Amino acid sequence: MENLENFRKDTKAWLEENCPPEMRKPMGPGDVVWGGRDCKFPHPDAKLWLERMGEKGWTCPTWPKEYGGGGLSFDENKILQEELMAVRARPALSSFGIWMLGPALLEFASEEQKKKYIPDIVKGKIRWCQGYSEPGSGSDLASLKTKAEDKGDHFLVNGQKVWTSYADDCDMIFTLVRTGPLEPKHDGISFLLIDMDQPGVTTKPIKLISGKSPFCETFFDDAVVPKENLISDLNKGWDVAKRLLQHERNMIAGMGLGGGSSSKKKKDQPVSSGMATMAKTYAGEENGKLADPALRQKIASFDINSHAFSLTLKRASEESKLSNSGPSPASSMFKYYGSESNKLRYELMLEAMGTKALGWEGEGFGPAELAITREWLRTKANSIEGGTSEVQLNIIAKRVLDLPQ
Amino acid sequence: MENLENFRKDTKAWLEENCPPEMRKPMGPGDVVWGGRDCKFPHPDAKLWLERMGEKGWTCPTWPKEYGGGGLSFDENKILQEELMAVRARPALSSFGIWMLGPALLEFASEEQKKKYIPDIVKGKIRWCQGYSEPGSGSDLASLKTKAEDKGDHFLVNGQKVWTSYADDCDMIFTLVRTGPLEPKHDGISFLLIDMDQPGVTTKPIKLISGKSPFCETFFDDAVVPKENLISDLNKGWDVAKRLLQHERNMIAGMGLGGGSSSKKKKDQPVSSGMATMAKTYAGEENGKLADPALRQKIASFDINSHAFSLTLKRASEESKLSNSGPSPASSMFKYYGSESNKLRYELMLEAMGTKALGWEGEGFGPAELAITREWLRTKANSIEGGTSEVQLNIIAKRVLDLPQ
Amino acid sequence: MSLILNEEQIFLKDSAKKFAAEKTPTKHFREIRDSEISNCYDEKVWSEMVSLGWTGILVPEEYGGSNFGVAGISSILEELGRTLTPSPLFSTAVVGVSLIKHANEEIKKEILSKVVQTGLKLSFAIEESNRHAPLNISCLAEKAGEDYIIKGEKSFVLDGGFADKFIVATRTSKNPGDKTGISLFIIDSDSKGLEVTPTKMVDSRNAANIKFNEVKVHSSRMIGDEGQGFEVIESVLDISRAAISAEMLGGALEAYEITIDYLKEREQFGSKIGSFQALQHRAAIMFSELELCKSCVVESITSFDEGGNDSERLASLAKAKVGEVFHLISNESVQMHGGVGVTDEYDIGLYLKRARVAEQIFGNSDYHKNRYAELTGY
Amino acid sequence: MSLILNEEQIFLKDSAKKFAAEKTPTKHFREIRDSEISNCYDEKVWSEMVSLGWTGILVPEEYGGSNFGVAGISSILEELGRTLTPSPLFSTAVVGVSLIKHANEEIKKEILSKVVQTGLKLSFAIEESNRHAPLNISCLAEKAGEDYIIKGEKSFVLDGGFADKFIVATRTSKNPGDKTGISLFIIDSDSKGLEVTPTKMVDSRNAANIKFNEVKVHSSRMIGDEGQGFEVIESVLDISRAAISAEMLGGALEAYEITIDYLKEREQFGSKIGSFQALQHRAAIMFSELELCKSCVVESITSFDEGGNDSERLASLAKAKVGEVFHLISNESVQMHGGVGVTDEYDIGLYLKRARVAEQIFGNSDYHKNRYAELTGY
Repeated sequence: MENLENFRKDTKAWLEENCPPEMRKPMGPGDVVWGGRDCKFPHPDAKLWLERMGEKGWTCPTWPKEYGGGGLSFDENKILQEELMAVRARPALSSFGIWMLGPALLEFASEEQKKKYIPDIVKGKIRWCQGYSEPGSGSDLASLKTKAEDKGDHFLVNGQKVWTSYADDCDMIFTLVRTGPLEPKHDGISFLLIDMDQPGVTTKPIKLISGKSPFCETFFDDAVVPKENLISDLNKGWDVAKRLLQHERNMIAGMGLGGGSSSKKKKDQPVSSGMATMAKTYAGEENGKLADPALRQKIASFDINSHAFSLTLKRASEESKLSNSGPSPASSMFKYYGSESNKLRYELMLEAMGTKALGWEGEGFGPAELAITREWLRTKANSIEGGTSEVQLNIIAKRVLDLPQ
Repeated sequence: MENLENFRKDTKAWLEENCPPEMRKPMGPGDVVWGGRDCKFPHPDAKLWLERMGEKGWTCPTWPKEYGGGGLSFDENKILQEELMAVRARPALSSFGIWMLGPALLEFASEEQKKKYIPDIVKGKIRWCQGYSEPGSGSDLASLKTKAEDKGDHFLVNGQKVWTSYADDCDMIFTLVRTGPLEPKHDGISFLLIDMDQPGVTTKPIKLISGKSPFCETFFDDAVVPKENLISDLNKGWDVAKRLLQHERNMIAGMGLGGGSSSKKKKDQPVSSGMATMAKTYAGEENGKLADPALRQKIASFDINSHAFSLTLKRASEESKLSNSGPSPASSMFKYYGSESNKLRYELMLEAMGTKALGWEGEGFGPAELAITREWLRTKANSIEGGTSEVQLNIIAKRVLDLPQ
Repeated sequence: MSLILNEEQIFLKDSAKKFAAEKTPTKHFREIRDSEISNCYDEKVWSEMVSLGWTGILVPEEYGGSNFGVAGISSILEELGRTLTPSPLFSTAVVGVSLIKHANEEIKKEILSKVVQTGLKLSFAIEESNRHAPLNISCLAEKAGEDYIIKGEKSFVLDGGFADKFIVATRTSKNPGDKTGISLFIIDSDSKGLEVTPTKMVDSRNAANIKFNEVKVHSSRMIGDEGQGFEVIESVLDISRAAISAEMLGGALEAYEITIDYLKEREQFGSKIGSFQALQHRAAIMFSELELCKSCVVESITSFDEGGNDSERLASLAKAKVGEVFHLISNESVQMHGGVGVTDEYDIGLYLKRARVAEQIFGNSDYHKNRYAELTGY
Repeated sequence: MSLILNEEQIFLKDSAKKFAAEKTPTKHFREIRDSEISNCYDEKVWSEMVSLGWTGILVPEEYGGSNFGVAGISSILEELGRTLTPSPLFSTAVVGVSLIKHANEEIKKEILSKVVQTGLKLSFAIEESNRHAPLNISCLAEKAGEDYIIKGEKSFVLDGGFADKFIVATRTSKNPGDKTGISLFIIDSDSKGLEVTPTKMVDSRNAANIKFNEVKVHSSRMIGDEGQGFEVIESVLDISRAAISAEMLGGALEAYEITIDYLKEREQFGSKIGSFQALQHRAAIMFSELELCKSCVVESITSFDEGGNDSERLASLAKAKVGEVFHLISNESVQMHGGVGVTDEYDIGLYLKRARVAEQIFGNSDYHKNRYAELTGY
């Protein structure tokens, strides 16, 4: 404990000295630092901040020091996060390398590969995107067809990926490719890192119903990939994929939590419901009650479920701490419920706002109103991306309920 | 048309003379005449009425005269029904023989069989029950196991049927039995008529969650059945069964129609909703509105759907008249929606009545209240009997939507 | 009430189906949407609709129309709804014409004949808040000699961005919420003081916000009697609700059929996804709900022409039911399409957008459930 | 608020689970139901509960109780709810004891010790209409010297048919609907003028209708101050709502588990019916909803013991949510059982019946949604 107190003191002091004033201001949407070879910094201080944090490995605080990580313990990291919060420091780096690839490399890559790739992730030198889904393989990811042909010292990759976020701005892509037979489909898949700075790789943005999106299609046309870019064994990529998908599911499940849930009652403070407050603005109130009784009932149902859901996430985390277990198949329930709940949240907002929620662009609507409309459309993808709701229900039935197949 | 007017005149006169006064009074629950060898008549006039109607064949007005039916045309029968209604005549006979077996015999039986069985159905001499389902075969009716062994001039039947209505009061049972192999399961089924007045046939009433019921289990233990009791060809009973099931489905679909639907607006009459009127009694009203806004909204939804559903039945019948087609696979939709709607009707009544709907028997509740509670429980079987809702949805998906299997 | 269309109505429906297939498939909607035309309708297509006589379907023969009735125009709208055909047909030929029919002889002669012959475009300015509330009218019309001076604002004015004439619901007496004291005026779109701000909706249609900066209108341009506008409004709204329900039914049917086709075609895990029982049951439920919608719509649209005395209630019933089902179908359709369902490339998302806008036109489902309950006496 | 039970609570839950398995499986419930005992509880089982100390769990140690808290007794009720154990435990040890705890020292000493030691049975007479309305009290208590004379009627008095003592909510001033003017009295079941009519409910439990024909009660038998009863009532009701939610959760979990087992075992069309995807998805949704219920219940029952300041809202949340889910599960369970599900022979229908009665105890789901919204300020 004494050590931890020292760590807190040191951290405080370091941040005081090294976190630039500009980096303590609230972030705008354009202020995210994604790293990469051609990294664009919104401000010179952002560059400084990334360099300093990267140097200490604090962009990835708990990763091993030998690969450039911070090497912090669980408790130390908790302190670091608290102190970062205390000075309202912006994240120095946002990166799919940190969120997705890094943990997979730490678990599955060779020593040489770890040395080569992880430090660059920590420092934000390379911007990564993920290439799993293909036009023909949505829920049935393992039916993927992008092919990597063995050409002696390299693979020749041909095929197409979809839903590759920010692919048009990325340096490298981590992909699942087929190196073996189509059947049994899980056995012929490999996990490959591909440099996108070559003529054989091209990207095309995907327009969504909500408008522009960070998603792209990525095409491989005789893309050349050195053999040493294979992670784990040949044809063993599905193990890596499963781990990554589970991780992704947990991330997305969290989305069901924001906004609409009624806040916890604080001593002597009135309780409130974000959704209801908003609804009152648009639908009016009578004697303190939301004027539209049908809408009021729906919001109460939503708030109750939303509260129950976040409570369940909390309970699951308390229980898993207690039993020291990793993510359970019940994470499918969180993915399912969280994304369905988020869709419902926006449907209710639309209902509350009436015609004010029907704008696309231009005059007549406030920016917040237009943003809600776009986000409403965006939420329709929540129950599809990272495994559809149907797939989650299948998983629950199979793995949790143990129903016959 | 002149003939029809004559027919109306004659019918009117005949009814005037032959329908006994007692038979023009409203019926109580014990007043149904089921016929049979030991037929119990609630009143001597009921016997007279059955004899007279049976003599004319008007218990089965459209069946051929040669088998004792009335031999009436579609239009003549319409007139007969109108005139029966006009004098408020009670049905002379209620019978599964009329509703189910008769039409099947007319379509599938031999000339000899028709002569033997149909006149007795018309006159109510034999009381029939149906024996399809077995404990092991619910939705999967064709997997039935009750076995009829060929013993030369007769079959020996062993096995068990469930859901045989009124079996303990019936004379004969029409059954599906296995006379061939278990696989392919549809090919080894025969349609057999079994006399229940023999030691090899016993029955046991089934108690439901709603209390006593007309349903029984019926056991066959070396029951003897003469060969001539086989209807249609050996192992061809499934064709008969399919026709009977379709018929049953249509009958049950109609149940979604009663009670709760709001009545049609008549000129200068206020419109009304039976459910809402009842709800007002129990939940109160404020300024003419049902006091509980959540309940009010639910009842409005129910009334709207209920109206739309009966309208759809009507539209389907208009359309089928137009195209001169028989019952379509869409009858599954009526069975599905009708039974689900009826369940919902009773759930809403329960909700409206609050604790008044929670009685089982004895003091503290009105007879109508107790009846609603029992009927609420009884409706739970609506979406199971005559093909579950799940089976109906399967049929719609397959036959109407033509989705891949 | 007939639940089956008559020959005339079937003919109109078939013509519209053919028209939509040839002239306005969803590609047509996309082209307009992605063009610089902010009006979201195509002049050429509009002219063709006019020359087919569609703008005159509710117009009595003496003014050059065919008087084919609400069921006629609604059947057309149902087919056009299938391909999301953008046009001022609903605003002009249903809402506008129905309003003008309550005006005096002179106005009818003038305006109805132009609607029939030249496709004069009408638009109804009624809403003032973010939800349908036909009684809550505070837009003021003050008498000044032979004129009225209109002050106030209107929003969600359908097709208001390019209308030739507006019919405006104003208050000439009493307070917002009162059934009397509402008067209707016809205003030219180039009137002085009229400030029209077109808005671009999520379904890429056009609606407008309108400001009346002391717009002067002659008292002869009033529809019906002063203060008696509400009765006209309610009867026109009911016709319009029935007609828009038909359009929504068309959209829902098309979205459903596109999805059923997709279920038959898309493979996952080595099978067509339409063979998965969970999707089959959801599809079968959609089928059932649509059957109910068809019945409600046909009953509602024929009730006006057959002089039924329950049209208000049937209109609310249809709008409530179809609104809910289009909502369900549009959500289910996108979900069943999976990833491609949320891309702009596929049509299915367009129905999702249209469903939500149409849902709000002249009262959403909850509004009409409430109204249905009121009209039924509870 | 802890979302995990502590060791003590887990111990109580485990004991109750064992008790229910050994002494009160559903067979026990059936035996009582089908016997001539109209009371619907078994004296011997009740004695055993008393000797296990369950009636004293909410009783402070000074009166012989264990003070193990709301979470403790609720955990027991959850397990007893699984086997539909009929007993006066809820009425006595939760509702009754919580009410008596607000009485004066003398009463507490007298009654609480008897509850703990001899299983004295208490029952709360509050409802007067067919739906929960704790403010609508018109049962009158008029002062007459040292006594009060009670006139009026009560209904749906849980376990009222065999209670030893009633706690009655009466009006001593003001009008029905007023928060003040309500007073609570303790009445012996053999009081003169007390007319108890037991009613037999659909779940085979006992409730009673009670008539007070000028029942005389001494003023010393009042709980708390005159006219201040409502605050006591609300706080006791919230504890009771949380506890009954736990019982309902137990019933829902058991019905769900019975059904999942049935899905794994029953064959149709040559496959286990649990392999049909449509049923799998519905089962997975039931699982998800039950996970949410578990969280609500544990939060609500621990909030009282941990001195949370949001207990009212959490109690309404739990009752609303669990009520809805038990409703869903009981319907789905019967349907998934098919034909046997509607026979009396199978247990599953018993849960359907219990679900509807429990739903109505101290406010159904809509009542609590409404209350939740009010407490949240909308």
